Amino acid sequence: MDFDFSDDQQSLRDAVRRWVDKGYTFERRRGIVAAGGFDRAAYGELAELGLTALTVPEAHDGLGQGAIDVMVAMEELGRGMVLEPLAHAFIASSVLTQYAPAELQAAWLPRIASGEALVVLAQQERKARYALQKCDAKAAPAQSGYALEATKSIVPAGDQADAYLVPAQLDGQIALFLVERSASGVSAQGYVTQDGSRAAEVQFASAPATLITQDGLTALELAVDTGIAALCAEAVGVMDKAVALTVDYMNQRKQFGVTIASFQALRHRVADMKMQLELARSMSYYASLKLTAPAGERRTAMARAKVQLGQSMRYVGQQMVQLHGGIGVTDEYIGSHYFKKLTQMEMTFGDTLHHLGEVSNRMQDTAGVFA
Amino acid sequence: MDFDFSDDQQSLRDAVRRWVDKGYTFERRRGIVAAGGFDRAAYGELAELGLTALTVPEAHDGLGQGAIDVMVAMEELGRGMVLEPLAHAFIASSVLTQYAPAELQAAWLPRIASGEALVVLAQQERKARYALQKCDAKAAPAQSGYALEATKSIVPAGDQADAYLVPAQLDGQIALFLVERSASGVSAQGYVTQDGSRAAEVQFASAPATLITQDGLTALELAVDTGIAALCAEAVGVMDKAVALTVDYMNQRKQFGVTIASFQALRHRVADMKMQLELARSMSYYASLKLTAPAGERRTAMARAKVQLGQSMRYVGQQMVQLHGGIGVTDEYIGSHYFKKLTQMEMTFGDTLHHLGEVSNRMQDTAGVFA
Amino acid sequence: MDLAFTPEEQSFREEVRTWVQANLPKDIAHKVHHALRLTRSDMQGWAKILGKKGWLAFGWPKEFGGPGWTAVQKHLFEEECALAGAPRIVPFGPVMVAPVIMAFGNAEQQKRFLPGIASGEVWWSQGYSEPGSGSDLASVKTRAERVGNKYIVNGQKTWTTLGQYGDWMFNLVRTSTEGKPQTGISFLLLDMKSPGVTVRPIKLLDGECEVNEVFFDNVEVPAENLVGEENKGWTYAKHLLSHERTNIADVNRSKRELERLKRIAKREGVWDEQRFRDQIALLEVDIVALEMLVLRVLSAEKSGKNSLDIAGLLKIKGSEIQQRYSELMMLAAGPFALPFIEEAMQAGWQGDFPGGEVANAPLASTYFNLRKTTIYGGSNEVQRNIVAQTVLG
Amino acid sequence: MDLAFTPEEQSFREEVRTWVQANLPKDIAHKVHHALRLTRSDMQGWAKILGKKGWLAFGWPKEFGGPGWTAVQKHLFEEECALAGAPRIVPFGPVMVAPVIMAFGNAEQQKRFLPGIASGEVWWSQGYSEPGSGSDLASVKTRAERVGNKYIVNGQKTWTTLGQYGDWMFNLVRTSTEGKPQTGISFLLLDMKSPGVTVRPIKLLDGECEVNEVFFDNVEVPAENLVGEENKGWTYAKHLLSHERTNIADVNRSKRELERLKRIAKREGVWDEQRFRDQIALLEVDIVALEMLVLRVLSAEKSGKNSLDIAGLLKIKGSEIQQRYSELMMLAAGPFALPFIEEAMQAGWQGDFPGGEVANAPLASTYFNLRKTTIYGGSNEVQRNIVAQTVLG
Repeated sequence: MDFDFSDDQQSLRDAVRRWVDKGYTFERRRGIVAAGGFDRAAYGELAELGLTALTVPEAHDGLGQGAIDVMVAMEELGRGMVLEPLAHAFIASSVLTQYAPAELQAAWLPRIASGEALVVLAQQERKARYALQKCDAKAAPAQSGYALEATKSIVPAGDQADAYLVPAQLDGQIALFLVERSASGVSAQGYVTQDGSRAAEVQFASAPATLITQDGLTALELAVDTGIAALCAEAVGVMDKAVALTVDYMNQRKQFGVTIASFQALRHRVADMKMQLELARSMSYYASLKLTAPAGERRTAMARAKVQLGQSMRYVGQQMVQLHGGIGVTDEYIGSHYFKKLTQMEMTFGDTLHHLGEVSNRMQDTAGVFA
Repeated sequence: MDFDFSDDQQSLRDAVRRWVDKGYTFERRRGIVAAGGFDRAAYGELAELGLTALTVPEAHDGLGQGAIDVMVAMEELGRGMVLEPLAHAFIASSVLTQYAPAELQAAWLPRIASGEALVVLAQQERKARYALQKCDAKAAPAQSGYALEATKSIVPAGDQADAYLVPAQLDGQIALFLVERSASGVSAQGYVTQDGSRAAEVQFASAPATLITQDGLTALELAVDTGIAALCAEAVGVMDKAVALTVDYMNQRKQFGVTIASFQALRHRVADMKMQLELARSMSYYASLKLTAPAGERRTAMARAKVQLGQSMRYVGQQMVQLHGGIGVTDEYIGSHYFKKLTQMEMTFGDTLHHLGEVSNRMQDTAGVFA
Repeated sequence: MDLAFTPEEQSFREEVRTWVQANLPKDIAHKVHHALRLTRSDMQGWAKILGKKGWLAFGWPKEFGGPGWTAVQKHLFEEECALAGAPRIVPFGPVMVAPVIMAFGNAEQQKRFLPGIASGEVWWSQGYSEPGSGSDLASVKTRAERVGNKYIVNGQKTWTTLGQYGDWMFNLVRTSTEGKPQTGISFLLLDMKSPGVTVRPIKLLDGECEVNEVFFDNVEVPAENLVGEENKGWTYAKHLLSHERTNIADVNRSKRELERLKRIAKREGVWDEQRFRDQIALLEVDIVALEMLVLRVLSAEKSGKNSLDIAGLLKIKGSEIQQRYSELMMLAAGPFALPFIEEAMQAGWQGDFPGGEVANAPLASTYFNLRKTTIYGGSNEVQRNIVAQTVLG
Repeated sequence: MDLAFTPEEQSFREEVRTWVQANLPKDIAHKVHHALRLTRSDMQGWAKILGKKGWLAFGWPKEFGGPGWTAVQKHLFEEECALAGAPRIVPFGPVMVAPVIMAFGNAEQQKRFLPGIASGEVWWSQGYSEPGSGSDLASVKTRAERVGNKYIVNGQKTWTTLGQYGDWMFNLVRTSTEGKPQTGISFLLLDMKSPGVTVRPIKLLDGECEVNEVFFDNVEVPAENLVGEENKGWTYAKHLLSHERTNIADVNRSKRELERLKRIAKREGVWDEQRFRDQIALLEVDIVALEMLVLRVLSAEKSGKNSLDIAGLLKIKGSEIQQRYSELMMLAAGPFALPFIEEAMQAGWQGDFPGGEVANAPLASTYFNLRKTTIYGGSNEVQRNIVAQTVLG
């Protein structure tokens, strides 16, 4: 039982933080949002930092690191509200490594590691909401491989990505496929989302698809759980910064002749924000540490983590705005962007009520970190 | 649309408040609790005040008043945490008036009005929790009337009452019966409950019973709704006093050289208590005003009211204790008794989650006071 | 005690309903019912329709050209407008400055300004808050220096709602720095087309420009535009704030939005999920409780028997409910509330909204926008201070 | 980073578990698992068993006869005791006064007092709070006047937990009224059998007498019972309070009670009701999050690399969780939590409990009793002040 970071992890954190502070300023970010919410150059810089390679096996030109390294990196990206969907590199790497045939791994993992290929999970369907087992997409055997009929929504950087991981029905069960964006029959319509990042509606009309695994639901669950752990870490970074901004503002803003940090009712609100932040950080550790547990235990852990994170994100985000007063609802002020980011994250990979249902359904007689 | 009280109602309020302040002091109440939680003499005094006769029709020696008069009386009794279950007089009077055959009305209503007969609802069964339609009690035709087999729990003043209103299965549906405590086969085991009032387990072994109505579930719903409206009003009285006690204490107790009423974090808590009190008072009015509405509308209104009251009672009770600190958890201090009273009331006639379920199941497209 | 409105009140409601149905433009109601963005001409158009009928000044006494309605009539009028999908009446003219002019302005000012307010022709803005002066209004710094028969105004106002459309503006300005901060404030009416006035819209987190900064650089204001006495403006300001709180609970609008929430929940498939539905049920209880609270206040005003000093409670609960319904709407749509497509929040957009349901387009923006409700009009923290003061002393 | 305990830590846990299973009297564990009332001999009996093993002083360093365990070992020991149903160790001796005597007492005092504490033979009470001095400890008024080689003590302490069983008592007393309130306080050890000591049990809202008032009427205390220097007691008091917060989160006990809550929910038929079950699920998340927070503190203590100054958070969240599980237990039983039958809270009662389930007897009393947890040990309001201070300055 040890929650210290290794020296390497500390170096990783320092490197990412430096890049965020100097290389991904709020001004640059604002420019990226205005230009559509995704910047391939910035994604390239993440690759240069080694982040896209972090969890790719060394055999495929990756760094072969684990969930804690991901956590460290995502926390720091969260502090800067980095828009580029790095989490999907971890998702693709873990799914391909664990489920894809060797030749598919060899074809894609090195390119994911180098940042050359951005592969994203394209899973959301209109009727599914947060249920992974609801899937209308259909695959059928075709000349070489499979042909896919599907409409997937809110696909991160969906019109910028190079390929998609796509769940679809095959022989009465969900299988998982890889589809290239450049393939015939693929069309993507991009837009900006509430937090300023990019997403797209992606249509697959008889699109040629490569089978990753017929055990698609299991792979999809791993994909989403990898995403949840990364999101939890990212959220901790976002909240850490949100609390710091609030503290700074309260110690500077004066009303009635004193700083608003002197009002006890507001001070207690800040204490509660700190509580939510530290509970969230604890559950982010928990999520990353449980990512390698057996599937059932892992799924329970992710649901618990997302319930805590969801509550924390909502409280911290709303209170940050409230404690700032008018300035907190302006576009000009950075704080409102942290609030929007937290709002969107609560609704990503299943919201709080969804995961509460998961926890509720999965409850056992005993419970605790080790149960 | 008018929420003013009539002069008669104001006089009623004054009379009951006078009696509570002078005739039902905390010391007297403490004595009644120690002696078992019910005092027939005190019940007689309620009768002398005309309260037991309040809703009994004039034709049966009652005062023929309505729900608002009941509300006024119950608010005042709540302020003094009066233990004697007056609400059951209103329950019995409304059920008998609306459902009982004429001769049964003539036999019981005058005695209820005079306070001579205490008739209580004996409805709770072990497996039913708050569901009115769950009923294992059984009735069968007997020589004169019916014979009843039942075990009813937590019957208010159950070993002191003169008769019970008892739901039981008859011919595949719930019917409602009147059973006298002195009848053969009736045995009651009394005890004190958490709020200091008296209750009993009542066994009916082939007990002779008089049929009130075969439409027992409908009558039972009216009984419980009458109880809910009375309870809401009583709770407003309890909370009104609880807030006043807290305010007094905070303006007197000093810590760090100042009264604790000067701490902003605590002041905001008091503002929230006041909020809960006024929302509760509003919904108590609503409950009493809707008691004569058609059954469906009435049931929805009572569920809504109980959800608000339940939330308010919990918040006001818990905060009262917390804002008092140590003294708030002592038996000696009156405040802790208000807290216990509020706790028990939340679990009477269905708790907050139960009624939330009712509201949830009954939702329509539009909602509001008049919908 | 009686829950029902009187027959007179009910027929009044019928009259309003019939008239609103006949006169509220359908396209405007459509925008309101779908939380689409309203233009200046939507808002002013409806104001002028009301003005023509004499109902824009619905809260005014007869002597000043208002209908002289009772508190209940005003409530019923506002409820019918809200449920029909009428835009909120922009309050700065008819609801805020007009009562001050009636109470403290001279006959000349009343004659000059009130007709334009009542007709909806003249758009008024509010000049209260300043960058350093939000909850602490008495600390206003914008200076007005008397030079001859003019005031020379320098300084800055902010959070001026819809100020980009303003013709006139009422301002709290500092005319003296002696004594307590409250004593040196004056109440000045200012033509926004005067030289030296600059309006800079502030983009809010939902992408809209709903508020503004207004800068004054040696703006000349004729002394005849001073309301009441110099340095007594604080008194008038408080009078205004007490009027600002009329209908602050906004329960009628919340009732309408609860209906919309239920439609969204059905469309998005969460109406039948107990876990989500319970959240709606809790909100429904909140709204009914708030409505009862509002009705109690109306009844007290009507009879004059009991005074109910609970404006703070109405503000707190009303704003929390607004935030909650917008949050639940967004959560109901979930992923499909995430695309931010500005054009999709305009009426008549013909594009493909992700998932195919364009009605989801404004949900997140509305949620973001309504965070303001616990901040403006006296933040909920200030309201709790006030409530605590009345309870604890 | 690693979630697993080391093999050494795991075998330590096994050792503790085996020993506790073999040595914890079954009747005592039964009472704890069912929240039945514990007698003095239950509590002291278990203390003496631990004392014999050398584990009552489980937090002490080896030099004073403790086992010299690491923070993780202490945690594991407490977890195993809690899960097995051991009574809470009464902390006033081994956890509170002993560290003060070790740090600030002289060799004579250490030799005289520590063995009786470690063995469980001597029952200690706490004399901190006074009627006018709860959250504001520095305002203590109980006077100790030095007369020759004695102190004459006059005054009153209150909220003295289990003081009715006390042999000795440690006290904050005022030995000077000069300077700041903090500077005139001394730390005095007092034999409760001294003439002039009166203990009056205070009945609490759940009907039990768990705390006491203690009155001092010219009580003579030998000067040798002064710990450290006169007027420096405030420093020692703060040292003690920092120890009081060890295990303040009480998460092990909450894990045990969560299991009990689930059993109650199943028995009462609400386990399969989604609406109720969700409440348990929320609590389960809270408990896991709190446990992770505790483990983070342990890890930081272990490595010494990161200090985690979050005692206040542990106290706030831990106490809120205790209140919540007891509330849910009571709500699960609903009507059948309402009978107040004192005898039914004693082990071995043979009467008929309403509804037939005697395990419901203590549920409401426990809920009432645990309201204290957000008040004592530094109220949660004081804790929030402290947390805010560390965050905001």
